[in-house]
Amino acid sequence: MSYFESIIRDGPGRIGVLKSSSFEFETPCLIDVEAEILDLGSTWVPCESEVENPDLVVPPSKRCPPGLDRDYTEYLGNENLRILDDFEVESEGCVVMPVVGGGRFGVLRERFSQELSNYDAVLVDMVGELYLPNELLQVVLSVKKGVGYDTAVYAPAIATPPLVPLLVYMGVDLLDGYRAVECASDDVFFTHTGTQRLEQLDETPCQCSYCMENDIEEIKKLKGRERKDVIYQHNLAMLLGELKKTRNAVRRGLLRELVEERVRSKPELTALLRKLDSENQDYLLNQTPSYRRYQLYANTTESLSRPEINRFIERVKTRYEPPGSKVAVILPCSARKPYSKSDSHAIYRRGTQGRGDEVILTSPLGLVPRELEVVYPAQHYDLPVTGVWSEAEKKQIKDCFIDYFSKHKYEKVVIHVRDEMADLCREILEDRSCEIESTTQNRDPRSSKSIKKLYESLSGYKKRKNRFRDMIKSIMDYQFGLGTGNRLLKNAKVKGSFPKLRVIGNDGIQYATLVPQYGMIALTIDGVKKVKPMNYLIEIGSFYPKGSLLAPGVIEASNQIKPNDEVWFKGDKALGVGRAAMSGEEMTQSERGIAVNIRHVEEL
Amino acid sequence: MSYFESIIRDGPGRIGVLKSSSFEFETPCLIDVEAEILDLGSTWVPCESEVENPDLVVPPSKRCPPGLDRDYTEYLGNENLRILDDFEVESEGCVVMPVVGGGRFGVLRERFSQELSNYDAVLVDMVGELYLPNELLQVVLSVKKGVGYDTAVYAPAIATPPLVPLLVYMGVDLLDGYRAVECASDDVFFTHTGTQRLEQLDETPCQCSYCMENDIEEIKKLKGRERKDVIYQHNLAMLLGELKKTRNAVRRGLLRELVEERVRSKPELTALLRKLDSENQDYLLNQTPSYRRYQLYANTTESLSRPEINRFIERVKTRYEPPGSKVAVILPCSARKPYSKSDSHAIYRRGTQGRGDEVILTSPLGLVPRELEVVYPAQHYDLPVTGVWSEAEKKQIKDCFIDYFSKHKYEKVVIHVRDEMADLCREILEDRSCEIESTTQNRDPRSSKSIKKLYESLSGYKKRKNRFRDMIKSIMDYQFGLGTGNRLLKNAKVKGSFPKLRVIGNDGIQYATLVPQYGMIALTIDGVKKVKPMNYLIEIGSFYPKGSLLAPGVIEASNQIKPNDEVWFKGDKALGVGRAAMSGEEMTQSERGIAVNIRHVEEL
Amino acid sequence: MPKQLEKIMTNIRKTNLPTKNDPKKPVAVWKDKARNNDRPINCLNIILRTTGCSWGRESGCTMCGYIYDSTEKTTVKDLKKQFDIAINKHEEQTKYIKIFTSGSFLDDEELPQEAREYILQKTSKTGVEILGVESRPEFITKDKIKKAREYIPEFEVGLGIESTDNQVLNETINKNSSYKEYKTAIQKIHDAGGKVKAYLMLKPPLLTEKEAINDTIRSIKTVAKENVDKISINPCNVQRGTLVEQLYNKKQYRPPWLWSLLEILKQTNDQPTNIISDPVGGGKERGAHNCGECDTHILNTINHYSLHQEKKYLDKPECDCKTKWKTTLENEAKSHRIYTGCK
Amino acid sequence: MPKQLEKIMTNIRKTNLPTKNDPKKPVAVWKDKARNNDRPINCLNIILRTTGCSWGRESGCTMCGYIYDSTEKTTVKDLKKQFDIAINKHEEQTKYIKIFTSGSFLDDEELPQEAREYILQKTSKTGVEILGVESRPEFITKDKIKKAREYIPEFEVGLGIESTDNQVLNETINKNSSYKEYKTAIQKIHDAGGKVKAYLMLKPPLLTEKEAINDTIRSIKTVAKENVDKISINPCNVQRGTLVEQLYNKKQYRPPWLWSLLEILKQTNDQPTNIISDPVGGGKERGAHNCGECDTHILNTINHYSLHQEKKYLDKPECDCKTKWKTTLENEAKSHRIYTGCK
Repeated sequence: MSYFESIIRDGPGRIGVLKSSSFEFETPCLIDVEAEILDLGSTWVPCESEVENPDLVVPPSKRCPPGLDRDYTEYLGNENLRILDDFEVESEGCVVMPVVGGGRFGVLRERFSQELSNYDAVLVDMVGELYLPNELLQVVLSVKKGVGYDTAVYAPAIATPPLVPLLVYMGVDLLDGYRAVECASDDVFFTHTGTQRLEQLDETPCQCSYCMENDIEEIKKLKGRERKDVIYQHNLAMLLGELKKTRNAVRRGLLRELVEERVRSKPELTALLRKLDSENQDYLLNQTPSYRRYQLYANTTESLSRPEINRFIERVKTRYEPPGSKVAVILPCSARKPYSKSDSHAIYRRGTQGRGDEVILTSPLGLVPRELEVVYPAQHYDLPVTGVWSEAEKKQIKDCFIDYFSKHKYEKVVIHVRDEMADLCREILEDRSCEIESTTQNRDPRSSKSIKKLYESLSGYKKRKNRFRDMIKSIMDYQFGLGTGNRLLKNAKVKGSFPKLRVIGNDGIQYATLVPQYGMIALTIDGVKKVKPMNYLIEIGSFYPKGSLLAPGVIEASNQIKPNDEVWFKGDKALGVGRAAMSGEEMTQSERGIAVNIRHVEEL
Repeated sequence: MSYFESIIRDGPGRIGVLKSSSFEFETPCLIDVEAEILDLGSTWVPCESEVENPDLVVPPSKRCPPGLDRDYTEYLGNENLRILDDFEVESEGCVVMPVVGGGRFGVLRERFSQELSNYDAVLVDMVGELYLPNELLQVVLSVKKGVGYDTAVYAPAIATPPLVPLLVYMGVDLLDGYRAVECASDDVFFTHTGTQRLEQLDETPCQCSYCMENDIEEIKKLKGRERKDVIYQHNLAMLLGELKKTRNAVRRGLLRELVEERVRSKPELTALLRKLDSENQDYLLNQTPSYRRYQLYANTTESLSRPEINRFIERVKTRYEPPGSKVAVILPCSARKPYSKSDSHAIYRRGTQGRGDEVILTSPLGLVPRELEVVYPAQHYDLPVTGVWSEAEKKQIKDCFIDYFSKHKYEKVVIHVRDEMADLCREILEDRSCEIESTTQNRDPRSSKSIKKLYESLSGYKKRKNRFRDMIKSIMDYQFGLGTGNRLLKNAKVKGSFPKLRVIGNDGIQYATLVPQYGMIALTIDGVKKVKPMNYLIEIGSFYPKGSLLAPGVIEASNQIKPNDEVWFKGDKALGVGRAAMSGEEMTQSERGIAVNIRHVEEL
Repeated sequence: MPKQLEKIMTNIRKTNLPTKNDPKKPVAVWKDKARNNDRPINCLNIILRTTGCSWGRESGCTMCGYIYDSTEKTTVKDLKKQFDIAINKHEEQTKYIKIFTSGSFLDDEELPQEAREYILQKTSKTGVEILGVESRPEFITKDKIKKAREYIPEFEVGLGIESTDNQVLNETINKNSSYKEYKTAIQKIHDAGGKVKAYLMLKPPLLTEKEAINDTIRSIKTVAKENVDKISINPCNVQRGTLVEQLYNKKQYRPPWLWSLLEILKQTNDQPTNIISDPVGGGKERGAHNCGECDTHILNTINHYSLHQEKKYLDKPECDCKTKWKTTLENEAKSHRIYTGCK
Repeated sequence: MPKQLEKIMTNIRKTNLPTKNDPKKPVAVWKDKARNNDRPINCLNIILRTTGCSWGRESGCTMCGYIYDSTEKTTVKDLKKQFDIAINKHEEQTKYIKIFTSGSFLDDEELPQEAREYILQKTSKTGVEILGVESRPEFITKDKIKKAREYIPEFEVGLGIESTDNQVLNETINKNSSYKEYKTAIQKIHDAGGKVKAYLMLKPPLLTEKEAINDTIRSIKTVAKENVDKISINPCNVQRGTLVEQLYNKKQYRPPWLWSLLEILKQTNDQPTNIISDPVGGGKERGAHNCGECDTHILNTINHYSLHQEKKYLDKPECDCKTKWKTTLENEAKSHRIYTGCK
């Protein structure tokens, strides 16, 4: 029995294991380094192979360069499937890795991949000829969609150092050192940022053991194959290093940060990431966790279009309703998170005295309602602070701002931010029928004059009664959808001290806790029974799960579910709550792995 | 005799050599790896040292943490100078590297550095306590300004992998492995993007020989000093690797690209680069070459504020005048450079037929007049193309556009770009008293309909007579200042085929050649005599230089001169032309190195 | 044969045909040396401008661009005129004439009987020993061969067999003839007393370098069994208006290495048949080539071998680029790419 | 002494003083054990609230925040009342009383003669063997010592010498007394039959860990030559309202490692004088500390040594963090940084 299973996910990137009776290795990896591969080549001309006991067998196929047209590409791809039908493996215990045809055509790639989804791994052929950003992206994503979650995807002969993190982020599991060899035979060294020719080098390019042992002038003097071998060892070390970095980033939930950094080395790679964000956001969103403990670094323009950021903005638009004051207060953000724990917000509080709906302007999130300040990533982002907003940041804030004040009506809006932003706010609000007042004096919203002005401008309005109750309601709505907050809080109280809040019913039963480091609410079994958030329900088989719910046990799961979402599950024999370890789509489709880490379960 | 000399420059970053009778090494480097250092510590308490034959001696000083106030900082810094007056070195042939006091105060650092400018190297103390972006920046730049060009600058105990390229870009020459040791003793591994604690690691983080030899679980089991030593060796390898990358980038003129990539790993570093660009542009500009052969990769938002980009935009504003048509044509850019060699511009040419002043809209340069299309970096930039303009890009284009059409008046402006940009142009031009016509049909400026429209809209206007003459004039003005183009072309003709153009006088004398790969004009001796571009004149001593002009021979050089600028020099005995190898400021101040690579020289 | 590949070629022809060539002048005429009956002799080469290969005009082989040398219409008069111009170049010592039509010499549509007989007659008068022509197999009849032999006793028909593997012929070349048809044709020619020169193509599109070598060696061995008189290896070159060119432009085709040709010659030297090769565009970017440094040397070696069939020289050439070639052989197939140089 | 450093401290005092402490209650009273005449005895510690150290009020030492325990004004009556409260805690077996004033016991401005005599008198009635007080050197006269000895024969004056190096005193501590002044004071006390307890400070600001160790060892050796009766090492701790605190907040000061203290004790065990230490805030972030794991163990070792002066235990403690400490000793000075942990 062989299988592929994902173990750790970070967006579409994952660490998995490919296992058969003869071998087992962790992905992403260089498959040619880890395993013996028998590639049976094309059907056209037999070529002898020296692999005797292969771990992996690639069945013969009809090679299809992406330069061919769609019809012939389709013909050749269909031939591959036909060949596969008649194919029998000679060796025992090896994994068969069929070739997905389809050239540059996403539609074909997806269809052929679907036919191969019951294999443990597939090979995306000619991917090395698709260096055009869009083609590569479409082909890889189509294959990913086609094969589903239980199949490792192999992109042969394409790995170069700066591309590795991005490929893994796109969902590729298997790479190899073939391009490393090819480049070596061309006297081309892999470098951190791309490649460099031997003759351009004045010293060995890195600190791998081969570069430390060898002198560049000596390498230049070596003959043919020897020279190639030295360069190849270096190239391979570079790739292995990048893979280590990448796996490490996946484990720490920082793959996106690594990708944003590494795409800098080439305009094509940057363009590739931008296209991935702009045209395939759904693919990313579906697999990007809703909540994380880690910091989110928003260092680049691309950070503004990160799935987490878009999701937050989207949910503020669709799943948030303000507490209902007649006045709104616009406040600046702070470096310390959550904002209310910062010195500056402690100062603003002296002015607001709990009056008004507070809205914090910030990049890259646009606008954070006070009630959502602990929610991921509002509490978790970090960005380069220079005191100047970029044009892209301003645009993002502006869009969010317009949306907020189109939906929510106020008698008065108090603008308590720095001049530049204040002007922007005024401009947007000008033609709305509400009173506008700017309260920042001498350009410093923290000055005592400003605070006094803020206090005065709000003095006519009621103080809000229960800030933490509003917060729990909003986080519930954000997390499970509008209405769930009120359902939870009906006949219940919020207790505890911020940010460690609990929801206790008037009957004394505990319904929920706020988990501060994620900024999410964990429901008890009583809590889910009370709220019944249907978008986060998982239907399971007739058994009683313990510790964790495995994917094969899932009958149906909502597509709304993303990794780390708080979920509940129900079957004939059990009802429970826990945290999703994979997306709803993955748990429905997949036959492997932990679907939910269970917190509480009860027999029915 | 000992000295420091810069050999290769890339902006303020440089490869140099520090040499004494006992040693010689290339910078930037880890000084503790290259040399034996005897650091005499503070004056307060004697501490024994085991260095017997030091290469470098650091005289005793009074340590001053940047947390101290200015007065006491000044006192301690003055004390350092006083101590130095009485200091005598015992060892022969070693380099004395005094400590620059001044804590966090740029003004003090600069003053103390000035006093030390006759030393071969200086140590910027407590720089490791200045991790605040602004302080670090101000301190390093103040010291650089203070010591001038012939002194290597040592920033101790600060080097971490992602910081290395940025420090070198700021002008630091010497680093060390002390922070690598310190982190190692704290069980902290250097990683590509920063640091990571041993207990967080599931595998060794890279491919250095130490990581390849050791298993992470084994490292975890090692005791105290042994564990530290393994981690230190790894940390050191990471730093050495970064230095290799950095030196390599300097050699290839790609340091800025490397910096832009590497600052991604931490928001503080990105902020540091942005501050460097926004508040210290002059420092960068002064040392950034005017012309390069290499591609310029504009991958990030920071690329928009690169010195080269700013310089181009500035010169288009101040050193460019259009050929003088009554109609201007706005065209889109092309991936192929120079634009006129692209397929799309060949198509537009069918429409324009040589009519009108052509202006190409582009990012990151804003706006490129046709005549300047071969000038660096108009011909050299490459950027991620996604078909969508970012807000920052739009802003930059808009600013340039407004400036151009405020300065230069037209009867009519023909807008032949895609819809989004066309709207932007219309908006800007609306309130000017010129006719505006958009000629793009069906969103495709290359379609035959669009070309027909373009042709019709221009048909009333005169064809331009001599495109190449206009080009030479504009490039001259761009290169040497307004008016120089006309001076060159007086009684002269432009010959040759684009882009290999020459200027030949009516008397048959050759005055200038266009150097296509740089997009600059090389003047002959007759050429400089005719044009006399005074801002690019170097006054030299009474001798006849051959091959290259060395810095000590320079008496005075214009501050306008940047590396790679075309210059001329004159003394009692010789007059010649060549290409600057350093900035005018450096050649005036420096006592070492090649100032100008001479092309022609004649005796006077 | 997959209709989809046929369609690709049909579309390419639609875009590139017709061409406006002058029907009154031959395409080219030149002299060189060639091997015949185990010795090198002087040779006159003539390319006549006809309407071209009937299959090539309709769809055609994936690497063949000779159809663009053809003209839309010719008359018998035109063809006679062309031949007159060409045959004027004949000199006493030239004992071998080769007539190419960018199609089939034996196709009556392309070269009407009247014109063919005019040519045969005029050729016979030059006193040459041997006449070489080319034809697709479907036009070959024993009668036509016999007729020709009436004029010139040694009549050699070149057959563009390319490969003996039908999958290769069908799925990579779009040949529209199976090897079986060629075998029949060989039989007919031999039966009628003609000679057969078999052309094999080295490296059709889609094959790897290694597969291409194996395919050609396999084909040589198969063809040699039919007692053909000569085998000529044509390394594929990139011709205008072909599928090969389209792939080449997208960096998905690289003409074969000269090392590969050398390797094939070495491995097939034991075959009973003379094996020759005269690589079109050899050493050029669009023809069979190595690294640029060693190309001339290797082409000379191949040329010498073609004339003298001496194996001993084949091992001589060495160059650093051999490493690159060997790497290609080892890695290309499992890389699932087409190696065209490090991108 | 550099005026600039004096000014820093003056400014810090301006910001932090005055403090509103109740002049009617002592700052603290507690019991413990201490070494005297080569044996451990029970000890009562009293901190009186006076107007505090005269130098500390005006400017003061860079590490000293005791001034904030003082009060702006006291009367003799207040001081007597405070002492009454404190002395009530005295028990039969307590043979050692230490009176601290956060300043100088012998300063008449701070503790008027009347109050001092009241204290001495009351103390004498408890039957204690020894009374310990503290004073800056300028307030010490033979007469005052003799007067005190009339009440309690064993009268011990603690002197906050800190370091015997004037540059360290002037440029890092802002002590406002030279070592020479302390030497004179020691002589006076001895002449008048009093005893001297010398306090040395381990790790003033600006020094590295290694320098701090060397400074304290050097000072111990120098002070021991004066035949002082005890030497107490005070590892610097981070007190509120001090320059040390300002630097600490900016991560430019780290209190000394307990390893350093251990090292000093080991290296000075051969000295003729008893050397003791009771680290204030030991094991805490703001006091002398190691890694957190080994702190308690090492503090116990030091405490035991202070009471028994047995060297054999000093070598016992081992912990992984010793590597970190050793690295600090080796690298801190040449790093031109203050090691406060990997930033």
